Amino acid sequence: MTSLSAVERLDIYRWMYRTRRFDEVMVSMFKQGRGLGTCFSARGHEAVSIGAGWGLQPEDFAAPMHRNVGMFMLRGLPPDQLYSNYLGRANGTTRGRDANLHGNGDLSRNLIGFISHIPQSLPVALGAAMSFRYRRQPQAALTVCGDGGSTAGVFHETLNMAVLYKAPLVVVLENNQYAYSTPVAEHTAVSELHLKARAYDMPSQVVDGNNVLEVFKAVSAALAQARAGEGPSLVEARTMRMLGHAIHDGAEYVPDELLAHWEARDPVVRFQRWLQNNDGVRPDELQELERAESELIDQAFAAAEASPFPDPDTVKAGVYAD
Amino acid sequence: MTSLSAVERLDIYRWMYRTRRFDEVMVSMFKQGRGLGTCFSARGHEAVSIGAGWGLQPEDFAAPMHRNVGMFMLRGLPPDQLYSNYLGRANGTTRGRDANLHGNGDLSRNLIGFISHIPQSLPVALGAAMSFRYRRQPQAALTVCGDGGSTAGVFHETLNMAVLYKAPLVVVLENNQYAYSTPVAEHTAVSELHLKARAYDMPSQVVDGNNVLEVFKAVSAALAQARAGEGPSLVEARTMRMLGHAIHDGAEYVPDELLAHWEARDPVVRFQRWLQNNDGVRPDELQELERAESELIDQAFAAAEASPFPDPDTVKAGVYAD
Amino acid sequence: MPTDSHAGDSRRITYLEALAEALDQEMARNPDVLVLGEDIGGEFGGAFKATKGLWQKYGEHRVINTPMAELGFTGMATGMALAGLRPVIEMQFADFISTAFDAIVQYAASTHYIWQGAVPWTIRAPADGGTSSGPFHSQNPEAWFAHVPGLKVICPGTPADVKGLLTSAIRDNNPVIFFESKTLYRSLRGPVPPGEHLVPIGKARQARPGADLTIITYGAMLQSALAAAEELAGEDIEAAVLDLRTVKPLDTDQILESVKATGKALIVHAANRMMGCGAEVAALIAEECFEYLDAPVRRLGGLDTPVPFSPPLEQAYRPDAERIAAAARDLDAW
Amino acid sequence: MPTDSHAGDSRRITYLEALAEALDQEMARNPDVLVLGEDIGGEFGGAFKATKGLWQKYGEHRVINTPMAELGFTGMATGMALAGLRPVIEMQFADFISTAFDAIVQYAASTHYIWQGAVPWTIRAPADGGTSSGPFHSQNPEAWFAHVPGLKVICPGTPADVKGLLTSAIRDNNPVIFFESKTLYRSLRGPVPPGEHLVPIGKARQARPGADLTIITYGAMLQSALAAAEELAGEDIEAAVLDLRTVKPLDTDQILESVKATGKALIVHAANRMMGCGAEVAALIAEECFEYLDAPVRRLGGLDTPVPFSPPLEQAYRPDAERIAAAARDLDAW
Ligand SMILES: Cc1ncc(C[n+]2csc(CCOP(=O)(O)OP(=O)(O)O)c2C)c(N)n1
Ligand SMILES: Cc1ncc(C[n+]2csc(CCOP(=O)(O)OP(=O)(O)O)c2C)c(N)n1
Ligand SMILES: [Mg+2]
Ligand SMILES: [Mg+2]
Repeated sequence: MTSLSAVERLDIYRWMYRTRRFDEVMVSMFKQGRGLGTCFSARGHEAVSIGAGWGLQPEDFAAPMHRNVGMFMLRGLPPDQLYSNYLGRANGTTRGRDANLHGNGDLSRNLIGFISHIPQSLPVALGAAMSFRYRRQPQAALTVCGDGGSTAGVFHETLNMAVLYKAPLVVVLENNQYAYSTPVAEHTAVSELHLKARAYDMPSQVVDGNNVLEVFKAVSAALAQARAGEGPSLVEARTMRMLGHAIHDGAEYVPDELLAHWEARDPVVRFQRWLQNNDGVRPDELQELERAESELIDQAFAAAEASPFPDPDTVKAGVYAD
Repeated sequence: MTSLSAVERLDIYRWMYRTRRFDEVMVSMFKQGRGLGTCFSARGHEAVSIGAGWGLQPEDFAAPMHRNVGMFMLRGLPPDQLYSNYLGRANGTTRGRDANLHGNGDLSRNLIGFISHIPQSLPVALGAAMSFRYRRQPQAALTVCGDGGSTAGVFHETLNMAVLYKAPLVVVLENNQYAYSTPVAEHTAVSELHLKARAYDMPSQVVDGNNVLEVFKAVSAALAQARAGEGPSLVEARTMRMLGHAIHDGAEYVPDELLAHWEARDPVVRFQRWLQNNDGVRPDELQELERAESELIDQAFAAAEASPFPDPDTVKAGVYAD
Repeated sequence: MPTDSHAGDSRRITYLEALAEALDQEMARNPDVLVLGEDIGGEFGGAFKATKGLWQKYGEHRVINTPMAELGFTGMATGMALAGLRPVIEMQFADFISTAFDAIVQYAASTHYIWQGAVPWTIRAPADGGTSSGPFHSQNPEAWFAHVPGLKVICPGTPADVKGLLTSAIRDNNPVIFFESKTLYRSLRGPVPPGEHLVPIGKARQARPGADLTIITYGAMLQSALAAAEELAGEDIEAAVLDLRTVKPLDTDQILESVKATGKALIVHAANRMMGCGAEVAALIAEECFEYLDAPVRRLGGLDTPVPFSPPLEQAYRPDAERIAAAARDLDAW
Repeated sequence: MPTDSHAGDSRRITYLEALAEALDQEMARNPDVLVLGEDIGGEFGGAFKATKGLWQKYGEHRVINTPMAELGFTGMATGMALAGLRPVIEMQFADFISTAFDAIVQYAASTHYIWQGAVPWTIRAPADGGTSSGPFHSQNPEAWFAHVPGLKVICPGTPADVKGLLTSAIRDNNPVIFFESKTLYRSLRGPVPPGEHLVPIGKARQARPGADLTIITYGAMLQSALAAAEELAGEDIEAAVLDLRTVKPLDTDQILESVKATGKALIVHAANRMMGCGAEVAALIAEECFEYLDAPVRRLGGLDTPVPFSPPLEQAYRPDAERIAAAARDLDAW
């Protein structure tokens, strides 16, 4: 489960590249004024989304957040429907009801929707994990929480309960150095974020969030433990938000050196090099893969832009389940 | 500040005894049906309330909770007005508006009212501490939080902010083994409660909550540090809730051995013995003190019972400040 | 306190027994039903003993004791519900439901509209005052939730309804807030069918017919309204009493039908009148019954103050049969 | 978007500039005034830049950046306020005010009634939709708070009022929830007095006279109502527009006076109509103006759904000038 073949590794790269392209096209379209509302760039978070998501089984539950477009796609949400969601179209994942990656839940894919009230998905993912415990199914739930999200009280409540109930939950703490304009040191008192887990006797570790294999290894092991009934754990993945908080934010408050430091560790570029050096993947293979992915993404965006808006007469539909 | 004279020690005992008698009379009156609503016994918590309260200066802020009648009295609330509050009388500390120790705030005594929503006084006490920081006054705020209260999210938010802002706050974690019917091990995942502070790099320590001198020493030192600008800290005081959660609760769920263990460490009896053994306080002195305190308490209860109920025409008064 | 007799069966049990029976029967019927909350684990059975015996019968697997973390455990229940379970959450007191607010009004309420994720949980919230319990153990916070799309809000006023509506709530595929009147827990007995008993959500019940005016109410005030109507009958004033039972969705049909017939409406609830659910009912009547009204629409509710503790103050705060009768006389004389 | 001209001064600034000016002037005037919230520290100046420049001017002492912990920092502000400071809390979006619910509706709201502790804070909450921001960045949650004794709730609709009412809110000795319309932040300009400017809390303003009906509104819907009234004037329908400005306390005198004069009332707000503040206004009118009403009391408000993101859906959700005019015509023809 936690070892990968070369074929899988190349596939991982494909998904990382797809994620990167999805983001690049999204950002440039929003900058051109072709978006709707706002959007949150995932640039720099590809290794976390794909590395963590790669450890999931279809029966596991996943609760990604607003920068985990890679994990949403990996979970099966088609890029065109995702773009349609950004553009408020009827065929978007939320049928025009919510924006960007918000509300992208899909029970047929064991995918839990994200809402703005951060980190409300944390206890919900715990509940999904508890359903496995309840039904004695050997599965796990994974949720992503930002560094900023970890300052909210419900983080504490969730971790405490997860350990108390020995729930099969894995919390990926995506530490991207900032919560909006606020750097970690200004929102969190503890020296290392993963130490927060110690207040609940929850096992925790830190990984390089820009190294997809390291993320995969740690998260898939944590998931395996959870499925085996050994309880919850937390993986802090250190990475960097490479663009602003949302599309309108120029992030002038981020020091250039910090960005340069992380730019040199770009997760996509890094893994591409790794594949060449270690798996002997050839440049032309990579070029072909990248070309195909770019095309797929461009087509997805074009399809979304060509999709119709929802019919206003449907506005009241679906407030209640039957 | 953290050393005590023999006279002060005897005075500490007087307050502990007063607290004990207040509680005994309250419990027996409620059992006789002469109470109103419910009440929460402080039996066993005398050393925490008086030991922690003794370290406070008048200018400090205090935010005690529902079992800290000793601290409320030490802070200046007269026993008859407290009893009147239990009985819903017009001269009660809340003028009939709230019950038992709820709502006993008094800004003239830098005392912050307690509300049911536990532990809402925690961030409020932090704010009081922040007002000293804002005005550059060398004072501190002290708040008490139960073991149960420490599982609520706002505990996490408050401790994190207190450390971030280096606020002059002291949190006394009154670990009395139970939150209502739920023992600590069933509500909290971490092995030792004070370790929760480590998630915020907040200094913390454990004291014997039934040893008043130990509580005083730790809390007064913590307060002194806070006043000196050295930041917040947490003191876990281990004690035992000797009666049920509230008056109706027989606490059948508490094992007899646990009660026996703590009964042998009764904080009032223990300190009485200590005074005889170490300060040479004579039995007759103690008897006289106890007689006088019992009389004071009996008179306070009688005065409360003789006090009139509020005039219903005043029901709307005071919803808003002018 | 007067009793209710709308169910056809002669076995009379308390409001609290009726709700415990619904919980037990639904847990027996459907293994996906579970209960969770503070102090409900072990032998204790919760602050009001509504879950007493369930732990012994169904095990800790299905009776989950929680820490004091309302926001977290309500969110957890949402996750369980999304995964197809049917958690019944016990708030220790309805007053503490505000601590779980985000998980309810933001996450659970919006999920089906946004991504078609059904959240079939029920929150049982022991509400209501009149018992000298003070501002934080006496609240009736239904208006907050009735304003929120995606929720259903129930306030039963009789033992039969508490059983029948709790059963329906547990089987409903949406988040349901179920406000019990703890004032009625042990004080009100009534006939309750022993077997499976379902009362539809969103349907009011005419608790008493009457041609002169309509008293529209719910929860514990139903009993006060019935007492008032009884008294009025002795004065030849025939007040119809309509028990809403559910405040979201409102049974607009029955409200309008009754008021159109009587031409006069008096709305009564124990919650703060200001911006309370009664305002919506009054606004509905003002909009839809204009040509039928023979008098102003009147409302009685709690004062715009916290619920005070001391008996004389709380009596001044809370509507009662006497004040209902006085308002009805006034309307009748219009 | 139409502009407002009720202030006597000719300098025209935006709604956002007006509120930033009030903050700055109050901080300059009173050293006890401070601001706190997410991302307001340093040079950043907050999500909407309402606090931009304050950190440089007043220092980090008085401009406190907070973690994402609304419950904790609102409670903290309560403690500061009890100690005599006057914190102005910025919720990043009004939608997140539910996260701080307990600290507001339980602790801060009840404190003065129970133990005479005054809590002079103000929460600034950027509310409102109509901008394709989706269900969690478009809410108008004033009804929750208007139901709570001890709070004051303000919803200004013009630049002059946002300045004058924010100034009054900061000086008020009670917890005040100040719902700004972020829809108007940069889109609405109007005359605003440059110096000290106070608008009393709890007083409505007749924004337009008219004899045929009264449109009662607040917040961004004021502009839509004025646009509708302008259109109606061309059809010889003279609609008075009453801007409530404050929803708690309500200016009942002006509401009743205007409706008694026109005999017809249309209430409009962007928040969910169901159990919204308009229901209380309608209920008040139904109770107090019975003999004056020439038509049913009508309400327009948001649908009973989350605020949808996609423009055609949000347009269907939200009242606008056209729908206001249509409802007014209907009332006029009654
Ligand atoms: C309860 C709540 N308060 C405020 C916000 C506004 N907000 C959206 S994202 C964000 C920062 C989140 O930081 P982090 O959790 O580190 O995630 P990141 O954006 O860095 O990926 C804030 C403050 C929110 N969504 N929810
Ligand atoms: C938010 C909230 N939920 C539930 C309660 C009900 N309640 C009152 S006291 C209590 C237990 C408190 O335990 P702890 O904090 O350990 O204090 P103790 O009573 O043991 O002194 C509970 C659950 C409450 N007051 N507030
Ligand atoms: Mg971050
Ligand atoms: Mg305890």
